[in-house]
Order: sequence, then C-alpha cells, then structure tokens
Amino acid sequence: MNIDFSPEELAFQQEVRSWFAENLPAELKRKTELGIMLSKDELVVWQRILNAQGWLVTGWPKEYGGPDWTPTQRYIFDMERARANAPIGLSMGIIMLGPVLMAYGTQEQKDYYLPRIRNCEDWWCQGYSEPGAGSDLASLKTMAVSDGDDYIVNGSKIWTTYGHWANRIFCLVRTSTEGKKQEGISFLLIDMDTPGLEVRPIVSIDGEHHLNETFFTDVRVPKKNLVGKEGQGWTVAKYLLTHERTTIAGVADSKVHMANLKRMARENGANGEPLMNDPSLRQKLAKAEINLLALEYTNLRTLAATAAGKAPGPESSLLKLDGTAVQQQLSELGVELSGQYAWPWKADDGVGPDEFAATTMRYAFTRAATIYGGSDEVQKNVIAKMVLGLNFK
Amino acid sequence: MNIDFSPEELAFQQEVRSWFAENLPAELKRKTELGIMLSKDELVVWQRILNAQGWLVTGWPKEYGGPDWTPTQRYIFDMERARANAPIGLSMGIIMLGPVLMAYGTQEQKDYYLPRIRNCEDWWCQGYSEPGAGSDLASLKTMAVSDGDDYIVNGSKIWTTYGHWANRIFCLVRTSTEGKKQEGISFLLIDMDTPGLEVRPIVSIDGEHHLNETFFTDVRVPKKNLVGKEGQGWTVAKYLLTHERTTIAGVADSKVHMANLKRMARENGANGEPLMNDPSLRQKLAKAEINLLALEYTNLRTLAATAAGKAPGPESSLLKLDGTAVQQQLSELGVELSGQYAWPWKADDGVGPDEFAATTMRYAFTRAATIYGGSDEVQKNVIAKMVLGLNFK
Amino acid sequence: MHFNLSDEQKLIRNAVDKFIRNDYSFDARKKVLALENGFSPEHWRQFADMGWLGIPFSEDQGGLGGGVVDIVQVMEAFGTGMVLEPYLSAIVLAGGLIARGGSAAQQEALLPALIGGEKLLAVAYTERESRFNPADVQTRAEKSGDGYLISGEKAVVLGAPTADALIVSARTGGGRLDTQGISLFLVDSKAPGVEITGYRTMDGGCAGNVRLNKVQVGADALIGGEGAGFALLDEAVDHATVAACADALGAMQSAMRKTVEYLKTRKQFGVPIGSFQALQHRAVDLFTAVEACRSMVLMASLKVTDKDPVARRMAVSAAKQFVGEKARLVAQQAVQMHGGIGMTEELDIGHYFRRLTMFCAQFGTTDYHLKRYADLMAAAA
Amino acid sequence: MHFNLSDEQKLIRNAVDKFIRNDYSFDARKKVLALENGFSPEHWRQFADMGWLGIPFSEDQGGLGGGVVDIVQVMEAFGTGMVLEPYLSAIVLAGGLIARGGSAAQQEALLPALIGGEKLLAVAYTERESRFNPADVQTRAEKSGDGYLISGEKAVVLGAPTADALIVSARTGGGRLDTQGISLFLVDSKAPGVEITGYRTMDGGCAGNVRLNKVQVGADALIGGEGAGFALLDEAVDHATVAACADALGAMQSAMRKTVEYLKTRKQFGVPIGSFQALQHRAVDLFTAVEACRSMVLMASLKVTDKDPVARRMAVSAAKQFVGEKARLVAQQAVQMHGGIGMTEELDIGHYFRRLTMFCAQFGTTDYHLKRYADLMAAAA
Repeated sequence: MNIDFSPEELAFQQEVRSWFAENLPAELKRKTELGIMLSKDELVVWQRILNAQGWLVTGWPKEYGGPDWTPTQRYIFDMERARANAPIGLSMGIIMLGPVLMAYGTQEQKDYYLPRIRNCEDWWCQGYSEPGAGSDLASLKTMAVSDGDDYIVNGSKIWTTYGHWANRIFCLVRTSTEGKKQEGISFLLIDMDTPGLEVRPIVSIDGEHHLNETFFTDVRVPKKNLVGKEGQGWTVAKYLLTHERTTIAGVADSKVHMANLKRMARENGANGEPLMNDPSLRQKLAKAEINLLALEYTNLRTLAATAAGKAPGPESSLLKLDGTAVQQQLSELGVELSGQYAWPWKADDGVGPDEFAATTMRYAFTRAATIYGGSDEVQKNVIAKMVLGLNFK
Repeated sequence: MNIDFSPEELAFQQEVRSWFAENLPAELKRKTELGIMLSKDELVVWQRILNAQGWLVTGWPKEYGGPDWTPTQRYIFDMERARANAPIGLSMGIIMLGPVLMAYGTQEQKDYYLPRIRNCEDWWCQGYSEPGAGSDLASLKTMAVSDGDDYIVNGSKIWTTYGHWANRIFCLVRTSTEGKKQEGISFLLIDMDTPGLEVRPIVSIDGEHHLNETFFTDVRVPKKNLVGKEGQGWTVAKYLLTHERTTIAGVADSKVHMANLKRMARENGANGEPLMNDPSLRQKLAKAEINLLALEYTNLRTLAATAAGKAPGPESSLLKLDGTAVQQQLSELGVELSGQYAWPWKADDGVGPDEFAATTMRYAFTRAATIYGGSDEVQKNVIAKMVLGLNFK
Repeated sequence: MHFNLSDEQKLIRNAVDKFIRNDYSFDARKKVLALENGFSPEHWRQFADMGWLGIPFSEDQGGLGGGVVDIVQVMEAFGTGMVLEPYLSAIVLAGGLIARGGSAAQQEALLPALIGGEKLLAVAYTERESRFNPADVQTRAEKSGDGYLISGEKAVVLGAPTADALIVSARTGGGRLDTQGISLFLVDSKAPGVEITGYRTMDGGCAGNVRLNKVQVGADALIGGEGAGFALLDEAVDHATVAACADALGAMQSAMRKTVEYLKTRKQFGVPIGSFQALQHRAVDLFTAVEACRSMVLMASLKVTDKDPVARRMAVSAAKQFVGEKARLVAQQAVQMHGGIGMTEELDIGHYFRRLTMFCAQFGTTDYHLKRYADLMAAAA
Repeated sequence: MHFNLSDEQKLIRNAVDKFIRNDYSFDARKKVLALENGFSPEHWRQFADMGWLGIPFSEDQGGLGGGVVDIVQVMEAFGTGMVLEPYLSAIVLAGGLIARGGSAAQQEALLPALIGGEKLLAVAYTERESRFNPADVQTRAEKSGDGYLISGEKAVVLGAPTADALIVSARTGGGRLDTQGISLFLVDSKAPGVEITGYRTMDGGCAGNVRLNKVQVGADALIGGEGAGFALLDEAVDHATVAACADALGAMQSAMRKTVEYLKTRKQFGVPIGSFQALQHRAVDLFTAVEACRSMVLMASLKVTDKDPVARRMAVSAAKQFVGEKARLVAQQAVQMHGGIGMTEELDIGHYFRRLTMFCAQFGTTDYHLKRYADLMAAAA
C-alpha cells in the first residue's frame, strides 16, 4: 500500500497549482470563495482561459482535444482547481454530452459539436426530467413524432439547469409508445431558438434563477440530430451513469469549503472570543472534517481501483450518498457560524462579514444535492438491490 | 390551562411520598437505584407490602380490590414510586391479565384468579409470541384441539418473560385454521405444572435470564380456562392495546434515571474534575433531560385528555416510540459516564464505583425496548396508516 | 391540571385561523412579500381592529389582558400562514418589554399608539459580535446634561426598518459581558445621529443595522433603572422566544401536513410515493416531532412566567433547543420528500423551509440554548 | 498510489481467515468463552506456530518484520470471529511498546518469549479517574537504592489477569496531568506488593485492577528514559487504537452481512422482511457505514506511523471517533433488525453487539477522540 503520488504526479500537481495562481482572475476567485453565483459571461471567459491551456475538457481523449490524463491526474487537477477557489464550471456539454457524442454520435455530429463545446461556442442544457416523472425518469411523455426528415416534438421538460443561458438542449423524447417504456425513448439534440420552444424560469429556494421549465409546441427537429438509433435513448442516457466518476463525491470542493469554514471560525468572534474557542462549535467543525476525511479515503480507494483499470462498481452511488451528506453538513455549519447574519437575504455587501453573506443561500440550495441526479432514496434503492441483493419479486 | 395539581392531589402526593419513605426496604431501594436485577422473592415480598396498603393493583376498580384512583392519582403514584427508587414490579397478572379477566372472564374466573393475583399467590407469564411469528402475531401456530371438556395444546411460545418464575401462563392459541387468521385464535389460561409443559431458559444480551421458550406437548387444559368465547382471543388480546396507558412512556422511571445520571456526573471525576464540568458531556445530559421534558409534557397531555374522559387515540404508539427512545438514550449515557468501567461484565462489587456496575447491562437490555411490545417499525406502520392515512391497497 | 383553552382564547384562535384562511393564502402572501419590508399597512390595521395588537397588554394599558397562552395561539396560527408583519418584534418583544418594564408615563405615551396600530417599535440589542447573548453590549450611553449621549452599532435588528422608535441597550457601566451596567433607552428612529440600514430577511420579513452616533436622549428615555436593563431585556427575549417557538410549531405543522398530502397524491413508478415505507416512516418522524414540539410549546408557555429566572430560562432554552432541532428536521425533510418541486419558490414548502431556517437562528441557535440549559442545569445541582 | 496488499500480507490474511472459519466458529468460540479468562492456551500456541505473534516485531527481534497494515489484516480477521485471546493487549499494545521503546536488553529478555507464546504482557496505564488520558497518572515511583518503589492503583487493565508481567506507568515527577515526569516500568505480576483482581469484560475477554504496594523494581525495569514515558505510551496506545478499529471493522462487517442475510430469509406477514423498504434503507446505512470505516482504517494505518505526533494523533482520533460512531450504529441496528432473537446470547449478533460496545469505550470513547481531534485541529490553525 502506498498513499503517495509518484514524483511525476507531484510535478504535475505543482504545475497545475502554479498555473492557477497565475491565471485565475481575482474577482472569480473571490466570488467562488464566498459562494456567490457567477454570471454566464464570467464562466465563459474562464472556460476559454482553461481551454486555451488545453485544460477544459479534462475527461476527453486526446483525439477530441483532451489532455489525455490518467484518472489520478484528473483527480489532482480537480483538487488543485478547488484549492485555488476556481469555479467548477457548469459544463453539461463537457461532462454529459461530449462523452455521449464520442460513444454514440455520427462522425458529422462529432466534427461539428465537439469543437463548439470545447471553444464555448455552444452552451448545452439537459432535457431529461419531466413534471410528472421525477425519479421515475423512464415514464417521460414528451413525444417526437416522425414527419419526413424531421421529428415534431411536443411536451415539456423541467429542471433545465441554466436553460436560460443555453443555445442548445439534449433531450430524451418518446418516439414510440409500444413495448417497455424504456424502449420507446430516443436521444435528440435541439436548438433552443427553434420556433415553438419556450423557456420559463423557476426560481429556487435560494431565491436565484438556476432552473427552468422548457416547453415544446410543434418543435421541428431534423432527424440528423438523433444521437444513436431511434429507441436507443435510454441506453445512451444510462451510458453516462456507468461512466467513471471519480469526482462525484465533490471531495475537492468540500475540502476547500471546510478550510473556509475553519477560517471563518478563527477570524470571527462572539462575546470577545474567536468562534473556534467554543468547544461545541469546534467539535462540530471537527466532526465535519472527520466525515470528509472518510469520504476522501473512500474516494481514493475508488480512484486507485479505477487507475488500476477496474470497472466501476456501486461506488458512484455510495460516493454520491456520502458526498452530498458532507456537502449538506458543511453548508449547515456555514449557517451556524453566521449567527444572526444568517437572517439577511441577498443583502448588499457590508451588512455583516462578507463570508457570511451567502451561507444561507448556499445551505438552501445544497438541499438539492440529495434530490437531483438520483435522490438519496433512489441511491439507497439501487444499493439495496444491486449490492446487498435485497431484491424480491 | 393549568399545570398545577389540585390541593387534594397534592395531599395525596405527600401521603404517597411519606409512605414510600417509611416502607420501602433499603436493599430494594439500593438495587433499584443501581439497576441491579431483583429476585422473584424480593419482588413478592415487596408486592405484598404494597398490597397490604391497598396500593398494588392501582389500575383496578374498587370492586376487585383496587384503590379506585383517578388517572391523575395513578400518575402521581407512579411518579412517587419511581422517585422513591421502588421497583416497578413485573406484574403480567396485575397489568395484563387482571383487566382482561374483568372484561371477559367468567364470574368463577374472576372470583378465583383476581384475589390470587392481588395476594401474589399466582405469578403469571404471557404466552403470545412464537418463534416464527415475531411482529406478525396473528400468524401464531400453537394449536388447541378440542377433546371433550379439554383442549389438547401443542406448540411453543417464545419470549416468555419470567416464565421460570411463573406458576401460570395466559396464552393465545389457535382453535381453528378456518377463515381469517385472527378469527381462529382463543385466549387460554394454563397451569405451568401441567404435564407436557416445559420451560427452557433464553439468556439475554445482558447475560441475565429474563426470557424463556415454553413448549407444549399434548398439554391438557380444561375448557373452563378459556377466557371469552372460542375464537375471540384476538379481540381479547387487542382489548389491552386500546386500554388506557398513561404510563407506557415510562416517564417516572426515566426521570429517576436522569437524576441518577446527573448525580453520577457530579460525584465522579475524570482528570481531576467532576465529569459534569466537561461541556460536551454536560450538554449530552442536558439534551437527554430536554427530550425527557418533551416526553413528560406529551404524557401530561394524554393524561389530561384521559382524565377528561377522552378516548385514547394513537397516543400510546407515540408515547411508546418517544418513551423508548428516551430510555435508550439514558442507558447510553450511563455507559458513557462509566468510562472504562463499562468494560467489566457482571463483576463483583468494588471493581469500580458501584453506580457504574450495571450500566452496561442496562444499556444492552434496553435495546429490547424498541423490539418488544410492538417494535418501533410496527408502531411507525400503525401511525402512518391509522393517523396519517398513508394506507394504500 | 387541564390544558383546555378558555372560550376567549378559542375565539381569538378561530379569528386568526379565519384570517389566514381568507386573507393570507399563499398567493395573497406573495403580494405582501412584494411590498416594501414585507409589511402590509392594511393587514396591520386589520390586526388592530381585531384587537390582536392589544393581546399582551392589560386592560389598564388599553389592551385585552391576554396571557402567554393567548399570544401562543396567535403566533401558532400566524406560523401556519407565515405571516410577514412584525407582530413578534413590535408587539411581543418590544411591546411586552414596555408593558412589563416601562414607566407609567412611557406606557401611556407608547402603548395606545402601538395597540392602535399607529406606531411600531423594535428592540435593538444584538451587536456585530454579540451573537445571541443580550449581556454582550459595547454600545455606550454617557451622561450628558439631564440625559444621555448614545453611541454604538446594533446589528440585524428585527423590524428596525419599519419601527418608529427603538429600544436600545447600551452600557452605562460594567465591562463588555457584564449583566450589570446595561441600560435600555427609547430612541426615536428619526432622531439626529440614528442611521438605519434596512434589508429583507430570509423569511421575507425585514431587519436592519442601526448606527447610533452621539444620539441625545432625555432622562425620560430610560426604561427601568439605570444599569438594570439586563433583567428586563432577558425576560423580554425569553417571552419572544416562546412566541417564536409557537410560530415555528404552526409552520412545522403546516409543512408536515402538506408533505403528507403530497405523499398521498404524488405518483411515481405507478403508485403514490406515500406507499413507500421509507417515506411513511419518515412522515411519522415528522408527525411525532410536531407533537413533541406542541408539548414543548405548552410547557414553555406555562413556565415562562415563573418568578424564578433560572426556572424561566431553563424552560425557554429547553423549548428553543428542542423545537429548533425538530424545525430543522421538518424543514429539511419536507423539502426532501417533495423532491424537485420542494426546491422552488413556486411552492409554499420552500417558504416554510426558509421560515423554519430563520427560526433556528432566532433568539439563539439550538446549540446556544443547549449550552445555556446545560450550564444552568449544572449550576442548579 | 495503490492500496493493494503485498503477497505476504495476503498470505497472512488468508491464514487468519482460514483459522476463523475452521477453528473459531461461533460454537467453537463458546468453548473459549467458558475457559478461565476467555483464554485458550492451545489457540495461543497455534498463533505462535503460525508466526502471528511475531508480526509487529523486526526480524532482528525475532519477528516477521510486519507493519501496521499486516497487523490490521490480522485484527480485522480476528474481529470477524470475535477472537477472545489477548492479541491486542499483549502483542500490539505491550509488545509494540517494547519493540519501539525497550532497551536491547529488555527486548532480548521479553520478545522471544512473547513471540514464542510463552509469556504474556499487559500495559497498566489507566487509573480510577484517569478515564482515557494516559497523562493522568497518580501512581508514584520513588527512587530506592538502585531502583524504584512503585505505589498506586491501576484500573481496568486489559489482559491483566493473564499477564506474566505488566508495563506500569508511574510518576517520577510532575503534577497529576503533566505529560512530563511519567515513567514506564516493567513489573513482574508475581512481584511482592502486586495484587491483581481479575474479572471478565463485556466482550468475553478479561481485565483487572492492579494494586501496587511499594513494589520494588531495579533500574533495569525502566523502559525509555526516566520521566519520558508519555511519548512512548501515547504512541503505543495510538497504535493499539488503530488495531482496535480494524477489529471493530471486521466485527461490523460480519454483523452487517449476517443482518442482510437475515433480512433475506426471515419472513413476516408472508414476505421476507428484507422486502420492507425501511429495513432496506437501514441495511444500506449499515453497508455505507462499514465501507466508510474501511476507508478510515486504511487512512489510520497509513498515518499512524507519521513522525509528526500531531498528525499521528489527529489521524488516530479521527479514525476512532468515526469508527466508534458507526460501530454503535451497526451494533444497535443489527440487534434491532434481528428483533427478539438478536437480544439473546444464543445468536452471534448479541455478541457482536457487546464486542462493538466494548470497542466504543476502548482507548477513549467517541467523544474523547472528537475532543482530542478538535483541540488539535484548533491548535494547528
């Protein structure tokens, strides 16, 4: 057993660390550290800086412009990215659609879309969930009816994250109502400016506009925008779930969050003493740090297995469960540390210490972590059935 | 609203308190306070002292020798009993069988058995559970087959608490396998010395012998020992569940337990200071006391409703859930306070401070609180269906 | 012993319930949210007309002569509707303080206008690093002529932007954390040297930071004796804490009920999600939590008037600790069981979440009150 | 970075697993439980023959030269079988202390017999009110001629009744809680003035109280420098704590697996109880707890050898805190999900419960280690 990185990996870590120190704009760093939401423009500028360095599409193979890193390098990069307080990027195109196109796209689709994702010319959003479906994704109802060389799409999608920023959406649509419900689903690329497509904002519990509902009324989509075969949509979508995910636990960002919380506790006082001097608060911080340490080592175990070429198992469910629990615990601690400054809502700067300004919004929004991307309940069902064999018919 | 007892109730409280101070044997008090198991002889002696005062069968009406107290008086008595560190008594006959006989027994049964219970001539145990049944009580299999004036009983019962001390057992047996499984059940009184009846000990997780398995091989029981009609056993058994239960939460004993834990924390030290000086331990004790306070007021609400003649609702499930949670929390704290003295197992006196001697055994045995008498899971199913209406077919 | 409401208490409760049902639906509330400071003058007039603003005040003072139980009834009903108007800060906290500790002249000058809905008050006692400890006061009041000059900063004062006058705690003696040497002053919000920066709070109400720069007040501005303000303030905050717990109870009860309803109607995988046992048991956890909180609010409403300050503080801290812990559970699980829709502003669940989250940090966090209770418990031994 | 076992480590693990399977079934273990002190001389001889008693010792010392990872493999496997023999107290704790801090002469005198299974050691460091703090020492050692006279009482010393010699901590200087001034002495269990009161522990092992009444030892009984024993003792306890965590991991894993099996086979209401979602999700909680504990044992086994004592202490306390908390969860829920049968001595589940409960109070409770970690974390800032 050996926990150390190799000399080459350590050199890589140093290179990445220096690069972030020199290239991350100060304002982006400040906002990320305080948990303040970034604008689309800020993100695009930043992603183009990363892309110029060749470090945007870190999970893509060399032939599509990726850096061809090992899983360990990607892990190190993510740690350094978070450590630098650099934004994680909201990259549905990079993380979700890119790999799908590489695996299932036509040559034409790959040639056209992949460079546009890399260069941030396209901003993609995801159209999976529907109002009636929730965790039961396969029961989706948005219909795509064949009409010559096109499909006519009718229906609606919900929870389209940053759909109001996007110029394109990848959707799961129903092309058939025959057979098992999974079998009639297809994967379709749609331009957001197609007539009949409308985006309506959903304001979240943190008072911000991250989410949307997207309505399709006789939206005409060329059949060449189909990814994979008709009826293969479920397989295509599931491909991503079994895809290697060494960062799903969010360890890198949680470590930075933890460090920020400890700094808050040292630099802010109550009743004449630093908050850190309060034994119960100190022990709460310690408990969070210990939980995070356990998560980090589970993550390292998964990484070591992945690096050794082992197929990913149920780890992603486990990492997601424990990872989101840590995120929620940390965001609760942020509120706890803020004291009475938890009350002001989206107040201008200067109401209280800057680092307390966004803690409550972060807490509120982090409740989503155990709902989206497969809720806690769904993850537990998966582990119960797939891992523990508690599967009865 | 008014939380105060009336002047009459306060006078009653004083009377009971003085009586316990004068009449509780010192050795019984000591053992109860330390959580040490009592022998049957000790209990019988004590119950006879209570009976001589007319305070043993406190829930029974006057005609059967009860003191004819109001629910509030019974509550006060129970509080004082616990406060005096007097044993609660293991009175299956008093609490369980007595009320059943009063409601369903023949005159002959009442005349014969009730005085014998009151005078501690009989020690009853309960034969409900079976090895295969668990929470699914109605699936019991012990058969009673009619044979002239008798039944011939075959089968086995498990978890017969203090069955090895008992001379009689009241059982649910199957007299018919037709129709709904609840309908073929009858309630039968059996002498423990009947040929074919065998009791085998089950040692519990605390290393003590509280429980037994009871085997019936062609045990001949006169039909006059049937309580209620043949096939009415399920109704008879359920009668007790809807019976008023203002002490099911165990508030009185938990309050005394709490007081003992606080004394332990004041009188024992670590690293040169009383344990009570440790902020986290102090806060753990405080949290337990706060939980207990909530329980006490829920109990008082139930008591007030009962005293006002309102029919008992789902309170007993709620009181059992929260009451056992408090008992388990307190027993955990006992182990916590014991430090390294949690390790010795049934060690003789003098190994460490006396009050730590039985904390671990108590912790272990208190795990049963959420299993027996309707497990936590069963209580939650009941509330979900009966109270919240989460009942789907 | 009985826990029944009097006929008068029932009348009040029914009236407030009716108001919530008819005039404070979730959609109606959205309109109040959009108003400046989340405050509707019409509602406030309505409260005055109904007599609700006079509940905590004696008949001598022009009020209804209600007790804590009456206030708890109003607050619990307000909690179910997430009422935004500053009943808690202006009536229960500030008004209660004046009613218990103000001089006859002060009561005469303030209470009729407060009860009539013409004036609003707020209590400015927290400071930037005082957290929830009312004894941590750095704002100073120096003798100046017949009166005092007050200088300092108060942070996150509930209801400050709508208040016509503030009750300000300031040191006339003692060190930073001493309970002795704290005096309470009545300060006009528009007095020279008073600067209020207002903002909205997470539950939709308002609060503000108050800067006091050599604010001159007369000797008659002093509430209670000089240097003896802590006992009054501490008692007033304890009373307000019980009222806040009642509000939280109402909000929890509503969030719990709405969640159970959602479990019955929302279908996934072809069945109502309420048929899943894991969700059923969690719903039961919420139900038992709400019932236990009801017991704690009852307990605190009976004990907050205890003449022994230690008994009062322990009862209030026990209630706040317990209800705070359960409020967090209910808020989080109501959102979780609603899934995505629970994360939006469109549904009331997200607003209950924020109301309850705000409650958790009001008048002392759950941990603050656990520590307060534990320290008193250990000392009482 | 890799977390693979070496071939040698795999061999050891397989051998111990095989021993548990063949020679330490639940029924076989019952026979050991019935023996005096829960100790089987045959097993101990077998351990010696297999070389397991020599794992933590260098080849120079006559051992196998294994590291923490090797010990963790043995302990985890022992945990699955709830092995009663005093490997933890005699080999890991006492043996490890001698191997790291004993003089060449002491190692030569003690280790061959220890490795050969002929002698047993125990470390007597806790006192009646020291709880888990190895610096809290009131036992005193006074200079006497060439050697020392030791007087005092040691409480709940793991493995004391079976030990041939004890390593005793005693003050040669400093005040009650000082880390300076603590010395370690080797004391023969049969030396005049040594009185051991033995008893069984809740997991079936044994411990004892040790009274030392003017026990004379020579200068050569001193382990490490005079007054410098704390660092050695603290490190030895940290190593033993990691081993105890590994043992708990094995026990938790077994309890979890057996519970999942029970859920599959036990039927109620006509279906396997494992089809109830509430139990399924709780089983998942146990599974994720065990996996996370595996990560923590891995972490601690890599960091306990850190040269920086602060890094070592934090890693060990993090592991003990975390594994302790999860051990309690697994123990309680394994019993709960088994229902009545889980409450009996007849089934292994109750024994896992006691083993894990004992673990929670070993070498410092969960709270003790949370405090230790938190204080170091705050100081390290």
